[in-house]
Amino acid sequence: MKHEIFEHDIIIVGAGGAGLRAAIAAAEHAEHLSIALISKVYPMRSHTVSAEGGAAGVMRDNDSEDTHAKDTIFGSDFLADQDAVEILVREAPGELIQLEHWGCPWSRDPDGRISVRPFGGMTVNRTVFAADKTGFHMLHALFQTSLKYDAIVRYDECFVTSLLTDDGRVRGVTNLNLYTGKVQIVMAKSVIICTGGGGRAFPFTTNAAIKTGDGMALAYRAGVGLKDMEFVQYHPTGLPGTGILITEASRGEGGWLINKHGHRYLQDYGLGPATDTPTHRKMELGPRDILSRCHMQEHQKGNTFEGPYGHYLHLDLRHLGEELIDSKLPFVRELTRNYVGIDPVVDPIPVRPVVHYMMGGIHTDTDGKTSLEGLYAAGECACVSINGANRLGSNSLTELLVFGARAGRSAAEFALNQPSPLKSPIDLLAGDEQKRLDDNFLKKEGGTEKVAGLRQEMQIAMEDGVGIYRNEGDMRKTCDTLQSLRERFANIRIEDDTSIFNTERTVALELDFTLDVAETIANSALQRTESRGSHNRIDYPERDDENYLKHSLAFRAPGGPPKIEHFPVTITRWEPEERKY
Amino acid sequence: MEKEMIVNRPDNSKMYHPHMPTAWWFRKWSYFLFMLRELTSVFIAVFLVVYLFQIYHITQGADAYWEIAGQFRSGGWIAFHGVALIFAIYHSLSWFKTAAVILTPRVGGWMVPPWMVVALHIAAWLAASAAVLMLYVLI
Amino acid sequence: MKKPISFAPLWWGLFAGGGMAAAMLVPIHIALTGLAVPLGWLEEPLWLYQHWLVKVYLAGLISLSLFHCAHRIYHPLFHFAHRVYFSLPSFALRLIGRPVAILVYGGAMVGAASAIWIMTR
Amino acid sequence: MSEETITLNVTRYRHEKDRAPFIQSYQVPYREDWVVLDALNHIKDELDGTLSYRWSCRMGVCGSCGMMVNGEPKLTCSAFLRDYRPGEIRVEPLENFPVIRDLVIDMSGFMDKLTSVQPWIIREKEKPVSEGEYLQTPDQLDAYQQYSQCINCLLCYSACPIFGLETDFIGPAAIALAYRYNLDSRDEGSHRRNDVITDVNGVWECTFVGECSVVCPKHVDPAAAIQKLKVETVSGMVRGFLMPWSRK
Repeated sequence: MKHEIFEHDIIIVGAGGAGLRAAIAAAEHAEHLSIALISKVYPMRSHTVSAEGGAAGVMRDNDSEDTHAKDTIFGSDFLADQDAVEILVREAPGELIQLEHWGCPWSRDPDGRISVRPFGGMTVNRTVFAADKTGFHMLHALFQTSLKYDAIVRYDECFVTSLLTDDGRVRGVTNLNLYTGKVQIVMAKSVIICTGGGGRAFPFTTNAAIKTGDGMALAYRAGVGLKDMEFVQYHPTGLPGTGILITEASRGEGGWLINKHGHRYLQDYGLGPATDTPTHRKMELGPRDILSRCHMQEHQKGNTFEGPYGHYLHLDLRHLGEELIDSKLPFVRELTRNYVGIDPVVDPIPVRPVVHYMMGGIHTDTDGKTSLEGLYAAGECACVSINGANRLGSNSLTELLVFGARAGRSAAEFALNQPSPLKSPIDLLAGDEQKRLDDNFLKKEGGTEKVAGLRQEMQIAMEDGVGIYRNEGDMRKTCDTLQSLRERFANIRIEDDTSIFNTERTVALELDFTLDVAETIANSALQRTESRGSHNRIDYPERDDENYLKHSLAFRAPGGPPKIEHFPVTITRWEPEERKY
Repeated sequence: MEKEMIVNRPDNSKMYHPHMPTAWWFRKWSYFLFMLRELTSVFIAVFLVVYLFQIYHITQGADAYWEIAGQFRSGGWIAFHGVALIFAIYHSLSWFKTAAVILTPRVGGWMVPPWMVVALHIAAWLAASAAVLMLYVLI
Repeated sequence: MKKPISFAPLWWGLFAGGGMAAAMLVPIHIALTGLAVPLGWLEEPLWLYQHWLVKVYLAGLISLSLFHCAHRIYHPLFHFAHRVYFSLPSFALRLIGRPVAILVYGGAMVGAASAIWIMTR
Repeated sequence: MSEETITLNVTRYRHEKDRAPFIQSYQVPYREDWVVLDALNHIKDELDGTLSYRWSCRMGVCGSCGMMVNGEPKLTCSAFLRDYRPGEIRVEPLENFPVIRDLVIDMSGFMDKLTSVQPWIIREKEKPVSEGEYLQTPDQLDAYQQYSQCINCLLCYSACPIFGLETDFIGPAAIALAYRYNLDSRDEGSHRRNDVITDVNGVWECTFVGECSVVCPKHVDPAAAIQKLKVETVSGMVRGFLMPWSRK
């Protein structure tokens, strides 16, 4: 069977914020580069669209790069690489202004300057925003801007199933064209992975259905290490049941968290005093990891409400008034009206912590480069790392801009200096991949395992073992469960034998990827015998800088759980100290 | 020639291509109202041609007018004008509603709400109609 | 390459102007000329029609309104009816569209011209 | 708890198997807080894995899950079962589009139209990033903000009979987006965009049925954008005729 083979200079897998930013950066870096932008969904469906609060950057005279860096490093519980953070804070303002030049409708001050708002864990107002649809506006501005570059060629609704490697370097990708069900080969001199995180490994998450960790698994299978995977951020204010995100900006604008006794409980956990107006890094503006833990402790004390979807607390915006809510938080009002049937102007919003973000990801340097020659990564799927053990809200949108652009430029530079890839054995590879997809993921009526059932078991195991609080016993159990799910996965049942837009097949392929990611999370967590940032162990409640001021790196080991290695954190100017707010 | 920016497209021959059903404007009340709105123009056009015919005779002199005036007293013409009037009023109301979509005046920083734009149009309409009526009644 | 001049804005401008004129004034004229006068409630003020201001007013109202009607008959009614009832492919629609457009807008032009001719005699 | 159910009648079409679309019925559990998308996910996970449809964010912002629900274009992630009870629910692919499979429509034509209206900031001269942002007051932002809320869900195309009859019509969302950039105080490219949207297949095709604005889940008003563009074009033409020297 003949397979289509395409050739470009650069392939970008994933067309969300990071992918689009990388594509534009590559297109601007050098003329005549051909850039393939491959995504399993249309670009404007990417999950960047759901980000609400804003993007951090030093925009005002009362702020400084050092303060932004310090806040970020402090928030990361000193696990962030400080050279990467310095690059982030230095390049952030330029990127935010660049996006403004590309039409992003940032909210404005009366004098016409870009507005800034307070955000959790930050000492100064430095979060740039577009009402509370920041991600939506950023994604659409990036996508629409990308349309003007002829060099950017799109493969919409194509599912990348594997990286093609040869001779220690990446050669391209295999692509499942959803419209035909056929495998295509796309070859390039460099590949950038920008596929986002994998929150769908967990049952309650703000993440969209598409966030199944595909890109992380692609790199992992190609032998690249996944860094700091044990650090999974819970966002303290998701809607119970659906997990829909209620932005941190609602607290930045002055919202209160209250328990069932009407008490602003955060003051009981050293985050006080409880002032009426928001104070930086205090109370509701504490970092996400700490706020999520406070919620769980309130639950243990019996201070939470009980609902059909478990315990919840109240986020109270009523005192902010209708006018402020409509101008600064219109999406919060829209979401709560539609999905909970309450109006935040008159009712408190029920919230609980839900999985939101993966600090870990594909191990890259500050240019987005991985250990595999020609392979780059940026955005949530990558780990530079600027987030360390806990990400500060509004740093991720900035990260995807800064490091998306850097990865785009360095992948372009790399591609310029490479000869055209050889394609002789490639058609054979395509045949092999088609056979694998058809044999394992098409019409498997002999199989007995339901994909949805396995997925649910995985999600429950993850919540049980590597949730907000962790301990050795539960984590071991989760690791074992994941191992057995991996075995059972070989026996999945797929009824659909058609090739056009067969989503039963893609759903199974996604779970295949997510299982890999889940395994790295659980196994990385198991080996880190300390508590740091979002990784909180009941059996090791203290931070252990002596042994664990280190990144973990998970490598694939055939037939068994991942192999975990460690290497030191880069420290430039900020010596670790106790993290207290 | 512009470069193709999308590589993969679904195959036209492998898709199902639906057709608008003949009676699509019966499928939704809003579509039906739309078709009624467009139909008003037929009645208005016929009236205008008839009126022009009458005016032609009036300008030929009163005798010429009286010669043709009688036939408009027939039941058929009365019925037509009755229906035409209903359609014309529907045209006016729907037109003012659409005008409120296009005309969004601002007074200072305040946007005049659409219902007020419609109300102003209706007021103007009544005034204009009254003025024409005056010509018939008073003069 | 210079694009051929499009008349679409012209037709639409006349349509919109005529639509407003018709909305404001046609109902009362139907009510008076079509109903009140034939029913004997009022009389046609014949001598008024000799006044130049009235002539200008009527010529303007009738011609503009006719363009409005032409546009509405051409676009939706013709457009939809033909496409739907005879299932014509769009190239055929374009082909017959032109003569029909000439017929409809031409009709409006003839109407407008006769209105002006009648009023200026 | 007695297991209450609700019937979903879903359009199925697989090119390899079916000559034409047909309706398949599914019984799904009824839950007070379920949306149509939850019911579809229940079908896919528990009853019939072969059903295909697009979805992602399930919070009304990614724009993937537009379908016809009881004949109305809806985002299925915000169409609650409780609003259709006790009747049955008919779920069909968005109208006026070719169907790739089941509930998945072909939107590549829309993507071409979107590109054709040049939805990006066009400047005579770009300001370097080092010189900072373009100032834009809240009022200037307000002028176009409403038109920037489009999530490209295509409900408006599905509601537009003109697009159904004339598939080349650039259509509501793309024109509204072009208008959004025209209104942006930072932009200088409206003449380039207007060349496209006031040409054949542009605004003149629209006869103002107005349904696009009615069905928009984000309260964009594409119908207004199109009519205003018509008025602007006509007044621009009149101006050019009366004052030829003002023409570019």
